[in-house]
Amino acid sequence: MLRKAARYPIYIGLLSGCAFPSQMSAASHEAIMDAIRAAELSAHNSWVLISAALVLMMTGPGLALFYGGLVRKKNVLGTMMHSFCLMAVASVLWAVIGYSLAFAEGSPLVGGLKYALLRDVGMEPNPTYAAGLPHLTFMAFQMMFAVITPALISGAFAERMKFSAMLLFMVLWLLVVYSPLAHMVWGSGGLLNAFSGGLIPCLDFAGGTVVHISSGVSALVCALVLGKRLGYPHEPIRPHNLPLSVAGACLLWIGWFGFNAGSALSSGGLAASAFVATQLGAASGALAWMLAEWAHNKKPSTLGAITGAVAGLVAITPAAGFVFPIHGLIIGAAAGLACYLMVAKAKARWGYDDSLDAFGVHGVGGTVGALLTGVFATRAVNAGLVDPSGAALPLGWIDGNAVQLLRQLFGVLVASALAAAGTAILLRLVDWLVGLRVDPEDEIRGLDLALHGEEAYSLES
Amino acid sequence: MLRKAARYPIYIGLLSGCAFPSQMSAASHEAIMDAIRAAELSAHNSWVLISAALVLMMTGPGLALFYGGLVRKKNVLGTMMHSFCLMAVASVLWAVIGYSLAFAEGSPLVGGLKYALLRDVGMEPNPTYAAGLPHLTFMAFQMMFAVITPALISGAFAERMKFSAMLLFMVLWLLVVYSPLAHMVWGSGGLLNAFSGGLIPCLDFAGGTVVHISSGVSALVCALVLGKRLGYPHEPIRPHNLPLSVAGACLLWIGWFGFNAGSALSSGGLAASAFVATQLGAASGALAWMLAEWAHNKKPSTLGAITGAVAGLVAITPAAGFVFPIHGLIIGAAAGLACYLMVAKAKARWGYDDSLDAFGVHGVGGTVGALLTGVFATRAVNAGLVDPSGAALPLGWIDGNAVQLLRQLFGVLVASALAAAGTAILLRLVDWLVGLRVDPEDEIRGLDLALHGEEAYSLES
Amino acid sequence: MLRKAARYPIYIGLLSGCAFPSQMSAASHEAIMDAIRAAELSAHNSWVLISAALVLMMTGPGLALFYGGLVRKKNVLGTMMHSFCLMAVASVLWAVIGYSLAFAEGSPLVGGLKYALLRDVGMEPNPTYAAGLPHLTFMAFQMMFAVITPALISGAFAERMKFSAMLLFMVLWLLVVYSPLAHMVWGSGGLLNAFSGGLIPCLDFAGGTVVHISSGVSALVCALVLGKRLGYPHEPIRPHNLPLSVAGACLLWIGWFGFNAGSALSSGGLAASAFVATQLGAASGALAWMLAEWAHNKKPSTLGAITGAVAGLVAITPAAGFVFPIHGLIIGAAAGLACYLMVAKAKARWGYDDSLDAFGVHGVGGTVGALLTGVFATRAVNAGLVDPSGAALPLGWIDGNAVQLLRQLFGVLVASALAAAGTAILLRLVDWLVGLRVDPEDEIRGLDLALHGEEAYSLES
Amino acid sequence: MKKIEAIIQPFKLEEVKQALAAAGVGGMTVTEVRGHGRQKGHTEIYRGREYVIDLIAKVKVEVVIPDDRVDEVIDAIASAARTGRIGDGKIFVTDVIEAVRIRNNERGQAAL
Amino acid sequence: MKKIEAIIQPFKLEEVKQALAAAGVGGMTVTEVRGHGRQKGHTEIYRGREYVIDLIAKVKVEVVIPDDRVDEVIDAIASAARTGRIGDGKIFVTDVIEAVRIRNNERGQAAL
Amino acid sequence: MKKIEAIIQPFKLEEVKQALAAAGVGGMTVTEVRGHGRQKGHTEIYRGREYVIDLIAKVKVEVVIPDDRVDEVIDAIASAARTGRIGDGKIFVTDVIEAVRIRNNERGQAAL
Ligand SMILES: Nc1ncnc2c1ncn2[C@@H]1O[C@H](COP(=O)(O)OP(=O)(O)O)[C@@H](O)[C@H]1O
Ligand SMILES: Nc1ncnc2c1ncn2[C@@H]1O[C@H](COP(=O)(O)OP(=O)(O)O)[C@@H](O)[C@H]1O
Ligand SMILES: Nc1ncnc2c1ncn2[C@@H]1O[C@H](COP(=O)(O)OP(=O)(O)O)[C@@H](O)[C@H]1O
Repeated sequence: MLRKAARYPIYIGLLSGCAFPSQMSAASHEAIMDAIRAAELSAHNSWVLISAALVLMMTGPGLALFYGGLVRKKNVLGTMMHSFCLMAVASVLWAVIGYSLAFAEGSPLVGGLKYALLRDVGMEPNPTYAAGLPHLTFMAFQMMFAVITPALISGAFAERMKFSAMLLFMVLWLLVVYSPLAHMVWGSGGLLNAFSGGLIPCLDFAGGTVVHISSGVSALVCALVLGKRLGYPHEPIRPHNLPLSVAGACLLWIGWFGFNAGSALSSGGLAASAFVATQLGAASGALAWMLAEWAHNKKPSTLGAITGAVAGLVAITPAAGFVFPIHGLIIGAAAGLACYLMVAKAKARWGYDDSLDAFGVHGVGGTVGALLTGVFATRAVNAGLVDPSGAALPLGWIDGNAVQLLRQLFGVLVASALAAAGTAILLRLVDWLVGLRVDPEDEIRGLDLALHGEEAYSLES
Repeated sequence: MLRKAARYPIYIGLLSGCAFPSQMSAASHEAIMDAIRAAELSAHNSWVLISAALVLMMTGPGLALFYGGLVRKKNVLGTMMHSFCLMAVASVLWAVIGYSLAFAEGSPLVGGLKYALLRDVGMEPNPTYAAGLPHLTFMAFQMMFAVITPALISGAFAERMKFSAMLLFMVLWLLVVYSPLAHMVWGSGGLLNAFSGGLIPCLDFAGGTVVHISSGVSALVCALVLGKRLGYPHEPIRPHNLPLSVAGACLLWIGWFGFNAGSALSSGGLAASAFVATQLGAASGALAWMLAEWAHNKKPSTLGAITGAVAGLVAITPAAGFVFPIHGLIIGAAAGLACYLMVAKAKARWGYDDSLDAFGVHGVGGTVGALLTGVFATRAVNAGLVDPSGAALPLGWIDGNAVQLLRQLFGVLVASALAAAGTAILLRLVDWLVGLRVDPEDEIRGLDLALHGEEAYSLES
Repeated sequence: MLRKAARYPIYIGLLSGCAFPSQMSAASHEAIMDAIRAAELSAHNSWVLISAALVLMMTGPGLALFYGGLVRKKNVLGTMMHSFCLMAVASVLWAVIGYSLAFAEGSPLVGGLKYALLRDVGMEPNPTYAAGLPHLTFMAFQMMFAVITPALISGAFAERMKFSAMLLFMVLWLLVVYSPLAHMVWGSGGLLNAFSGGLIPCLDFAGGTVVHISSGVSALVCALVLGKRLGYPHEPIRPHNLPLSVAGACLLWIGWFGFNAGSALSSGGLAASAFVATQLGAASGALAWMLAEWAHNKKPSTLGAITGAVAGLVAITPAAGFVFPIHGLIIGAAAGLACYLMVAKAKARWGYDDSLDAFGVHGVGGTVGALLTGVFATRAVNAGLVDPSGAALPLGWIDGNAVQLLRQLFGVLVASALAAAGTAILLRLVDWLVGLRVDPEDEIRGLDLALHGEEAYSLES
Repeated sequence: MKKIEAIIQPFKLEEVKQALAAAGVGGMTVTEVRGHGRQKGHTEIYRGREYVIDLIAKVKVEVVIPDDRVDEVIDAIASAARTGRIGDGKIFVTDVIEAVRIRNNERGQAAL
Repeated sequence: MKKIEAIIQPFKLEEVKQALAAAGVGGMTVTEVRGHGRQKGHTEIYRGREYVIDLIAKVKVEVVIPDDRVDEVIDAIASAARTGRIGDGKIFVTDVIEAVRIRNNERGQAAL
Repeated sequence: MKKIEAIIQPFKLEEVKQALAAAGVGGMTVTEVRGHGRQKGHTEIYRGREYVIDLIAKVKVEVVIPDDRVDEVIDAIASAARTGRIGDGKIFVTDVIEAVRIRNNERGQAAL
């Protein structure tokens, strides 16, 4: 504290430099403009910093509780460790190299090494990405996305993967799948970047493809490669602590405001619009799943309601800053239904063991969201895509740009293909290096004891 | 991301339009003022958006954990589902029609249909309500209030109400009780709106009447109409998981900063003042309850301390932006004591079964707060009420305006009457339509299994 | 709501006073500057208010869950009550007198009484401390530090201290140790205040000495004076609910962004830089502990990972706003290792019973952080320390100012000495007044029943 | 001495305790158990996957009593625990050879 | 009547239940217990402090059956629960003097 | 063989375990139970409502041993568990007809 002098580095000097002239000079006008820009930056920065914190909260405690409550008692710490360790590992990796691979200038497929070790990533804005924010803020916000995406995958192989294999796989996955994909969709000059002359311009406001499709599809591959848990599906494998999962789902919901409304990278009207769309997507996703379940099983379950909310949130993610908020109701409901059918009906038929339905919710919900973004995106909400004359271009089908739906589909396919291929190869590699699965005996004892030497609960008096 | 062009829709054009004239023209001055207003809006919006997220966090996970921990193990999911489903249902209802009924122009008793389906609710400010915020932000902030208010009621009928009846009742209650009351107190032209020429000008900064008295009184009616839980009061009905309740109470406390300081609808000094008043109200409420219990029972309980904090928070709600923060100590302590006496002494004598003391805490605390607002409100803190000449009018008794106390009482009575009558009628209706209470057998098995087909914990190894 | 007129108390009048002159007058220029300052203030205030809320969230639910999960089932409520009651007690004490003793003008050792009962602490900035924030906001932010610091200590005497003794001790400790130390380091004219002409200028960005060394050293004294828990160390005393502790650690992590980045007292680039340093400190602390443990015990534990993250956060606290964010990796890793060695190796040898390792983590981590701040602090990040000509002075060793390391050591020693002596004397006093430890019988039954008359869990069906 | 072991519905515990107190039985030990007999169990569905939960929560009440009180105590428990529906539970009786009060080493019936 | 009390590994419960059902045993009571015999336990380390956890989670299955079915039921349980490794558990048999079905007061073997 | 069933105070479990180990008893099974005897229970107050909690947390220790070790084992447990105050608990002894080691089907005393 008492860093007074450091607090307003930009404008205080400028302001105090003006000698209150009776005629405002050009210099003074510039000084005023700089002061305003500094105020504006502080306002946006306040929102994006808290948004970054919210996105980290999604992983821990959000996802850690959500996933932790869904596994059996003997695996709860092993499961929470996936999320927690990724908070540590992905952050370090992102600062060291990941951010650079995603956002430094490079090819249409991957970034460069310019920002490795946060070189040149400082308090000044990076005009390429977020001209109104400190570069460090943009980097930090993106860091939190690089944390949660692999953590989402971990739901697929919960209760059976080696800890060492998990760590190694995730480090490789972030380098080989995530950073390139983030570059393609959001990086300057990226293949799919609608706002930067990408070959196939896709709309992805906050990470439908980069985060959810990539994690969902990778999750499916993990589930297939690792195989089923012992005893699945004939033995009862029930959630051990649903109240924790409800708490986790709520924190995911709250944190998602940072994810989506924070992706406006500013705190004006666009953030507000994305915020409301997010809320309505979550709400209608929860209701859709609950009602579907009520109709099918006679009982609306708590697990269904919270899963539906997450499905709705996933689907609204790519759309949040492009669509009228009220359309969040449609997008959320569609995702709630589609994910319900996948998780509760199709999965059972196909028989793979995606422990916590990372594919069923993030893969399917992300795809629904990406496609419906192509339908509902409108320049009335986001006039960010302009022609050379500066006029806003139409975005989605309701804007008269039906072809966008195809582009969105293409984006889904590229992301899926990269995620599937990358995951499959990396899993083979990791299997060869350290082995993917724990011993059957360890699986029976539970990961908490076998891998971490701990028990989650010691409730005896 | 990369929605650069969309990010500063208002001011960037304006700023770059100025050609740095040596003499500042009127147009350029206007441009500067617009730029400043945009910066100011972004600053406020950042605060109110995060406040909205905090208020939602009060319901989930806050209230879900607080209430969920207090019931028996067999009802924890059924109880958490009340809060969680209201996050979904009330949000959708609010966007579809509720917001309009509360805030669109209408009569002194209820709003109109203008804003149904969020028509005309966009990124531009609505000058009537929050000239410095996107209209969507104001709507979203209010949405979170419409979520938590019915969720608070659910404490009264926990462990025995049908899920279908709960949903139906809450939808009707939001339309028939909540939206009209919000309109009367906060809506333009509302009957009790001190700032908009209401017939009986009441002071309610953040929802003492609209949220707490309405939910508290409705809760009492619910408890009376539904009757006692089987076995109450002779069988032990203890909280099943107090650590969850402590966590929930803490999250309520944190979220309440959004509730109260966010109600400044701006991030200047008034928000700071309301923030501190909130903290001191919570703190002294907790201490008052704890000390009263310590004196009476020889032991200060955890449940008492957290309940006292909530009581203090409830009471400071209507006062937060009108009183000197230090007076929060008096208001919180008064509420802590009054609620303690009601919950621990009077209730036992009267014998109704308000499962989680929604009336004892929110009804009583809200009334204490509404009245003490009439005592302590002062224009030295909030100069928002002005006479035609623009001079600030005195607010409460300490300002020399003793009659305000009577007006506050009137507000309490109107809110109570509307809540009581509305709830009583709606419960009869819902009872007739789907029945209010679960079968005794289901009540014995517990709502989790009977209504939702789940068990909260499956802790066997 | 509808406190429109009150919302922009400062600038609206000013702006509307300008008659759009074709030549901008000095008055008009001033009006513009005031308007910009108001916008800037709102932006910073938005960030510091939410930061204050985040810091409170660290204590509850953060620390309450973290500590609560680590004790035995019979003591969980007693442990959570420490944190929760300090949220209440320290807040009231701070408003009544503590803030004044720390921040009102006084001697180099302690402040005065000017701000007692929040007199003169209002919406206007206090130019001495945070010229860009409402004085109430600065006070509130500092209040949350006064809440968490004693709560951290409580980990040392968990499971055996009387509740009354705890309360009495903490009230005295805040007055005798905390407020004076805060004054010395951050108060105007304080002995160690680098930015205010302190005799021995120390660098402590967000509370390495004031919060962590003071609480850590006091914790050690508490552990020594109170003696070991019955049965320690030969009986198994295991954490009863590690998932709660993981959730608590995550909330500590998230809240720490408010602690460190909020300590910029503004929302510009410095906040962003401190934010990223915090994240990297936490991440590398977690990894360092985990890897050390993996190497020593063959298994990386969940408890180790979360403890390491906290150690990293502690160490980055004094450094956050002075060092390049990437150096957070080094500082966090050093703390993770040092704390691991203390807690897992040295402590067992020395045999004191610091129940939850408040000293091992906060005392050791705080010392590591304070010293490394002397190494890595650089004016390239924080140019707040200036010579009379206004040129930024070098800060740490890498800036060419190696002597700072000695000053930091001196700061550590002063803080340690004050904490140790103050705690030792106060504990004797409290022991004499009410007795420090519960009866052995009560210790065996557990504090929850013995002191609070409650049981945490009642999980029987 | 005999040990009466009654497996009852959890919500009947309060009534059984009162019946035992009324019958003057001073000591008892209660354990949370799960069981099934004629009672079918129920179905739980988690994300579409159905689990038949056939072990249902029950409470086991154990009382050790002098031989001559067996019938009386069985009757007290049974009538307090009875609802007449499947799931009411069972009572088993076994022989106890010796009883010791740890506090003072009293033996036999005096220890009960 | 006899009571068969089997202490088994928790993950074998499902198989034992099926074996009992196959053997036509209608009722059973299951309790979470902890125990040790030949099995050593394991070490847990919390912040450097080692705890030897020698009581390991087990499940106790109790079935009361007519005298003539004892061997058959023991075999059913034992073969379902066996892995051949230390920790598989034990079976104990005791005498039951009387059984009562609470629902309708049936007694003896008819109550099983 | 005999089964010794001791209901003790939870915080005495560690000492009883050590006493049994010292007495060379190799196997034991432990269950969390609640009970009351002479011990009164305590009052808990939740928001002004008083509940008398008369079932107090105890631990049940079961060991099956050869007939000739009964007295010795009772003594070992009783002296380890004794504080001399109400609530110390009880020990009950019953007959065990047969014991089986599931792992290798050993029977009788050899299985203990
Ligand atoms: N043969 C048995 N052996 C052990 N426990 C039994 C046996 N039969 C029933 N039980 C226990 O008694 C409980 C109630 O039995 P149930 O068959 O449901 O009662 P009822 O036959 O009166 O309807 C079961 O849940 C189980 O715990
Ligand atoms: N003498 C005994 N008395 C009571 N329970 C026993 C005894 N011996 C073993 N047990 C129970 O049986 C379980 C399995 O015993 P263990 O010795 O591990 O099996 P095994 O000898 O087949 O390897 C133990 O955990 C304990 O609960
Ligand atoms: N007659 C009994 N039948 C079954 N269990 C009993 C009986 N008497 C006591 N117990 C068990 O023993 C425990 C200790 O008994 P208690 O009467 O408190 O001991 P003491 O008589 O030595 O003070 C009780 O909590 C209960 O679990």
